[in-house]
Amino acid sequence: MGQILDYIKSYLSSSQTPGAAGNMFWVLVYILLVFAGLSVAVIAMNWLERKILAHMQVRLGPMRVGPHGLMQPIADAIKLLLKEDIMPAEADGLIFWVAPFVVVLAAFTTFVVVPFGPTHAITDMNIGILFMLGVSSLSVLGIVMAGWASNSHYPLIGALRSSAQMVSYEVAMGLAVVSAILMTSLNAEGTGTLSMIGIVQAQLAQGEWFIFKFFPLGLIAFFIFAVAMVAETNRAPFDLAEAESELTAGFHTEYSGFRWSLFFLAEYSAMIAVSSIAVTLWLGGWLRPFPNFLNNSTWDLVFSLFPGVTFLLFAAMCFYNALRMPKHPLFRVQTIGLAGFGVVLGLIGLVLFIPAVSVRIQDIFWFSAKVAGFMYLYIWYRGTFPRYRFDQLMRMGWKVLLPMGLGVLILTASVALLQQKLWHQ
Amino acid sequence: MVAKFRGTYGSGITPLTYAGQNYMAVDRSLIPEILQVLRNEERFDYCVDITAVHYPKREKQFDVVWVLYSFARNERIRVTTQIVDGESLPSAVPIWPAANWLEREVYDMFGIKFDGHPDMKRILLPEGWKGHPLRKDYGILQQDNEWVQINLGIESGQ
Amino acid sequence: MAPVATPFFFYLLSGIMLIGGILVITRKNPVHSALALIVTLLAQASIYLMLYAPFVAGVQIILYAGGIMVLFLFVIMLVSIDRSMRERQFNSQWIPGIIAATALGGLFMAVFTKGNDIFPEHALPMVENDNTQQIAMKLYGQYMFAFEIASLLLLVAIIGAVVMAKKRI
Amino acid sequence: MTDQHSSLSNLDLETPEKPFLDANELVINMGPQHPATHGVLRVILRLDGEKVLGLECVIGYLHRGVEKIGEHRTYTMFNPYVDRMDYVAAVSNGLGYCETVEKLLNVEAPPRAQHVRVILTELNRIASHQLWLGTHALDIGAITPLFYTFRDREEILKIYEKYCGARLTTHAFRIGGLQYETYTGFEKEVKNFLDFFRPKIDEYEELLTTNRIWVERTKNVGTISAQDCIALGVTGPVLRASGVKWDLRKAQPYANYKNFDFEIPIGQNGDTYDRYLVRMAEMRQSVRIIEQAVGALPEGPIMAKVPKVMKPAAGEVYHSIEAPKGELGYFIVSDGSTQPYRVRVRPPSFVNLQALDVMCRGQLVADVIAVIGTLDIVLGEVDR
Repeated sequence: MGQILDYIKSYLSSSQTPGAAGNMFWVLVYILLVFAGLSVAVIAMNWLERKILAHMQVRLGPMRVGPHGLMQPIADAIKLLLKEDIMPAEADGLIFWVAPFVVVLAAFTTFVVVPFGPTHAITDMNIGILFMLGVSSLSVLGIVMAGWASNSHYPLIGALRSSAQMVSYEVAMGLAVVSAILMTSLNAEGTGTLSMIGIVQAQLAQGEWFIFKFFPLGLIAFFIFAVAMVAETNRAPFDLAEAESELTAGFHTEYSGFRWSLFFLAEYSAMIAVSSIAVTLWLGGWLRPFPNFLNNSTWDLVFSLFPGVTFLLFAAMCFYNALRMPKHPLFRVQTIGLAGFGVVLGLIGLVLFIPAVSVRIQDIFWFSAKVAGFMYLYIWYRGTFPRYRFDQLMRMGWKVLLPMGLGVLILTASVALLQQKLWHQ
Repeated sequence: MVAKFRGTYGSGITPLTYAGQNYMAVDRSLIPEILQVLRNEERFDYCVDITAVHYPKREKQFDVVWVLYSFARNERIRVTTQIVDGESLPSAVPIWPAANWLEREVYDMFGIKFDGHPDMKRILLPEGWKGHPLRKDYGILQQDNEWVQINLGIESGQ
Repeated sequence: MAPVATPFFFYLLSGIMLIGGILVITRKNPVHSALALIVTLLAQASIYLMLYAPFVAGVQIILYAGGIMVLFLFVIMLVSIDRSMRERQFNSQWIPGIIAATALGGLFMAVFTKGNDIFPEHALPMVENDNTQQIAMKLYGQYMFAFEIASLLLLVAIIGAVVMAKKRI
Repeated sequence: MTDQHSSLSNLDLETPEKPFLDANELVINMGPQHPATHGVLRVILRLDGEKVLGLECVIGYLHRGVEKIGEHRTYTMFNPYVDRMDYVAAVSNGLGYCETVEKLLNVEAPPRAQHVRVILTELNRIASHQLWLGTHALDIGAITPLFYTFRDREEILKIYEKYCGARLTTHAFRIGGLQYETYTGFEKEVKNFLDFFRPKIDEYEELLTTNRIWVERTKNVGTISAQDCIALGVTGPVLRASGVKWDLRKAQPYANYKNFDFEIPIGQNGDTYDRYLVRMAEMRQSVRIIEQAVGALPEGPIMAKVPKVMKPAAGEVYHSIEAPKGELGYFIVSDGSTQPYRVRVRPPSFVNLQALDVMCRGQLVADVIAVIGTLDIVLGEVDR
């Protein structure tokens, strides 16, 4: 028992990620944690997207399963698991079977290097950002496989569209990423880094999020990435690959049940993954707001209260809505359920106030909060924008974003060079 | 206008009026020319409708009706002609492209053929259907049972 | 850090590569071949990782497995699969095949036996942590000219492709 | 009406452009079960890559033989059937039919009935345009307008429900006038609706009119010239968006539209964006008409003297009205009996759909969906 405690303690005091420290046990724990957290996040996103979109569209969204439809994603998951798994007779069996797993694997593997905190990552790779871009681009393969193996027109067109789209936008995305990486080399040694943790630490060292660096260059690069990442994940207004009015559902038209849910899972994890890249590169990753200006102990305390307060606010919302529930015997279970959920959230909030916990949880909280902001943007886009046409999408990628990315890259390099010159004088 | 036509074409044209609406009955032989003249000289540039009426008791069984409108004159005119069963009419598609589907529908519903139509086939009913439903001798409950049995695999559509 | 069961992973990945390579040439369906090639390329990327060359591995994944293979698949999907399925797989050119195989085998044997003279005794002292920086220094310092020449060549290829594909610009 | 519209259009429907690189033509089938064809329309597309070389519509999946039914029902009994053709603008259909039979009987509905008819028909025009806007935007990928328009359309349907008990296929009018007197508070509710609805049009426009993607998706898409429109018999907002200021409510006023002051909105380019603007402007004009009609609702009888058993004298009548989708005409032949000898409906959707081929030539597949949406067809009316 004491040994285990020591073991945990040794981990908690470690200044390295478990992967970098070569600690296989903690790597395993982290993989499980990330996997579970991601699944919960996808489930939560499912509910939130429906709810937020519904409220944007003057309707209520799911209301029946559980209070305010809170159990809806679970009901959906059960439905999908129990559904008949249909494979078209003319489909290419093996590829049809493998495709969703490829997509999910690609989407999940990227999280190996996502830094939720200075030590809260499965591992820290020397080529972190390259790894993320590379592996996430592998999901195209799964999509192409799915579209082709279905042996049907609409999935094939959807797959072709989505792969053409991903390949095109990857170029602009890469240029934007490179211009952010260039900024990491603005230190005394003049060497940058591709490591995800190193990038955030560079931002901490330079005392500035890269989005504000060389204003407006950082902002433009961020904008390019923000557009390209929506296109990369095939979401509105770039959701041509699954445009339901044109191609019914695109590459996953022929999928059903469990395998369809894998595509769903992969889509949302990919969204979270690219948002994590954006947060890491431009928005300071796990850093809390103003780590350099408001850095005395009072401010540390104030910011360490944020996670707990957020959860308490959620809890308060639950209680408020439980009070507003119809006072009817049929609603008693739901009201109690909602209040119970509020109690759980409140307890979590209280636990987060314990200093030892709050210090460790802070990084993860800020990172998740920033990613959540991106998730909200995704939903907002979907509620607002019509869909681009394919040629317009390509024109945008090649004729607008690519030259813009090149320009920003060259300008960033020049400005960085100038600064370095001044530095050495 | 009709008076002018009468002067040119003689007794082939009968002007008629009902409920304040003018229309003219035209002899079958004059139809191609009259339609052309109406379009080009009298500026009836909009072909509103083409349809037919079946009178099984008459010798000339069908009335074919063209409803025309002129944007320039803000005026409507109807041209009708009588034809016997099996006789065909010249297509109005070269004059008004709008006649395309309208003539196909007349063919579909009455079995009147239009010569020179680019694509004379059924429009609302499926290809291969027997009978023309808007003829008076086609019962309201009647259908092509054979077609239904072959193509839908059911005994009857009713 | 200590390498984990290096021989085991080396043989595993090599095995995957070999099986993938054989599948590439034996599958009748070109899409299956392409997918087998991707498996081979990914296994190769993993071997690069084992050699402490993460940058090369990353580039391998992005460029070969990601970009090029997707474009490749594109072309294949638009080719009539049915026809290629019916075509004969091998052209019965046994004699040239055997000659080529023997020559290649001989080459491998020669390298394997005399390799110690050709290659340096031990691996170059490359540290994983600044692998990327080292590549960058070499590429943009020592071999700058060659790098620029190569990029010019690619530019020519791109322009050529555009000219060929588009009749009027 | 200027002369330029009357010149012969030079439509060339037979020679498609030569495919680029001599690539094989791709023939794909869209529908009849396709989410963007607004029902059971089947379109066979000939494509070069994603470019449309030509297309053919296959219709008739919803054919119910309305014209045949008409020959076997009395004039009164046939009235509800016409609602089932253009089911999103059932009131307009009813108005056209009732007015045609009234012409045949030589009666005229009393002024109060005429006023109520105008109010309900214009409300119906708004409802029809709302449904068009929602589904059209949905096809182009904007999902939110659909819910906005359905929320507001609900208010119109509530008025219908209160007036005649039905929401969609209302059967609101009778030959010779109206069956029901307006309910208490009718005028107030209509006025309330107008006050409620006016800002809502701005809300729709806010979402779409200046939306960059919306403009890019609709500008210069499915363009059709005024000459082509006339040659193909296309009417309604599509014709007006091509720049022809023609509306049957003004050109040949029926009901009592000549008593009301309104404008005919027109476009210039005849593209999808102009058609969108024209329909938005038409909703505003409808609001204007309703406002005037509700303000001056006369007292009096609501039913003209019509015999219980209608036996119009033998003869034939063609009468048409401006339905939300274009010219809706009825051609009724009477042989002096209680049943019409022949009922012919001139459906605007059917004739407008003919223009799909012309409008889609040279566009991309995604535009076909936008064009089907902008034509605003209802398959119930196309197939009858």
